[in-house]
Amino acid sequence: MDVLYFAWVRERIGLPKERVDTSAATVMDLVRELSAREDRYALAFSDLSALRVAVDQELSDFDAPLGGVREVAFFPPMTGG
Amino acid sequence: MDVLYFAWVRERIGLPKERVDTSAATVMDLVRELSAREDRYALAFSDLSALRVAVDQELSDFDAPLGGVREVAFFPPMTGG
Amino acid sequence: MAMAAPEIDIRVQDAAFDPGALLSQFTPHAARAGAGAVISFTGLVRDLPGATGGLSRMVIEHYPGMTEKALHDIAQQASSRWSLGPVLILHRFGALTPEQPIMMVATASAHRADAFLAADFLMDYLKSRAPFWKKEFTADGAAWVAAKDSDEDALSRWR
Amino acid sequence: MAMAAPEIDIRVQDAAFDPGALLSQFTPHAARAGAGAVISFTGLVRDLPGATGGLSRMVIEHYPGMTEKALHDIAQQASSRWSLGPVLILHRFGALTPEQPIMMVATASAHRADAFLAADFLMDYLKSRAPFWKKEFTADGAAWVAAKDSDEDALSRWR
Repeated sequence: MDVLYFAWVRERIGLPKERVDTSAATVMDLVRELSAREDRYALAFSDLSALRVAVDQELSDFDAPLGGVREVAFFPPMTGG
Repeated sequence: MDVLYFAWVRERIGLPKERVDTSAATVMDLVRELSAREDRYALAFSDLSALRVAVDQELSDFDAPLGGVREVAFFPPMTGG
Repeated sequence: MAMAAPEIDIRVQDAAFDPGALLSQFTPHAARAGAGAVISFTGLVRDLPGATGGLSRMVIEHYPGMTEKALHDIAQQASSRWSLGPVLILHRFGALTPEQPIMMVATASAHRADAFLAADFLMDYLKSRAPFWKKEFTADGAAWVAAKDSDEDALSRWR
Repeated sequence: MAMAAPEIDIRVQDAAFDPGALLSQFTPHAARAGAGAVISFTGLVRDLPGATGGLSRMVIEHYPGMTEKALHDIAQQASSRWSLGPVLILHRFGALTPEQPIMMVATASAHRADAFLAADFLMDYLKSRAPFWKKEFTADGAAWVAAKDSDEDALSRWR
């Protein structure tokens, strides 16, 4: 699946988008898998209360299932308007 | 003093403005004086709850004093906006 | 934030106007005063689908002299209640046709709540406190628009 | 009144825009749909007087694809809650300078309350539900604008 990062999450992880082959069942499982990879991921995901997640371009939750999902995005709370 | 009429008050009385020489002490006294003149005045002033009054171009009340006043206007509730 | 002293622009005119053209002038002006939010409200003449042939025209009468003072006073009240940038009120008089703009208010503030509340306040006061009267003309005849009790009641929100 | 089916116009662009030019297009369109009231809200980039040399620029990042869907969804929600004519939402991304317009919403309705409430609702939802992130650049450095708890709290007004 495609994993996207925006704003300071993108800056901390150091890339806007990557292809991830995963069997993670939920967003939370994916977060644990990515955090285990490298410090920059662990740092970006260290405080989940400061993060939001979108699953297939819909705002979602960290316990959302990932079956059939093509795109997951992580970002801070939005500041448009 | 100048007495002005607007909207249907103007139409009922049949003129937009007239000069009135009066010793009326209050707006209410002026209304009684005008109503005694002719039916068209009596008709226009028959229901004071449907009228508003401005004294020297400020919204006012029927018991307002007229000493030193130059201009009194009678009209229905406003419908701008 | 400290906004520049509010500048009040009152226009009472019989000429038609384009609300967009006014907003194009107002917005940079508000921006220079430090505004982060600009609200415009435009009132339009609505047709009367119930009347034979619809509304042919609306004629707005006003009280020259008092009108400008009343609008200025309403704008001043808004500026003293909220932290505002410039304030614009334009109201037409004379003959209008359906779909034409009747009036417009524009407000600006650092944060959106002030400009929203001020625009709402200006509209409520303008409806019941500015000396305008609307008359509607249809094939069936002409009639003065009646004030609504709800217009007067709306003012109690602001006391 | 029966307003025409609402037409939703969503624009996400890096180009600068003139809110007045959009209002000039929107207003006759709203009038033809039977609207008596048109509201526009414009958000402007405010300077940062506390920062050395002020704000040099703001950069807005967004999530292409999701942004358009989120804005469309917010506009649909407004149209289903209130009796609206056309709805416009425009939001810029990319680099902006102080005093430039960031975004605009325009709403229209037969009577003013619906358009006012809908514009306020659109702004509240847009702030917390549309994927935009602002970064401010000054001589002291760059910083992502932090979301306010009050932005999230504002949504509870509409539940």
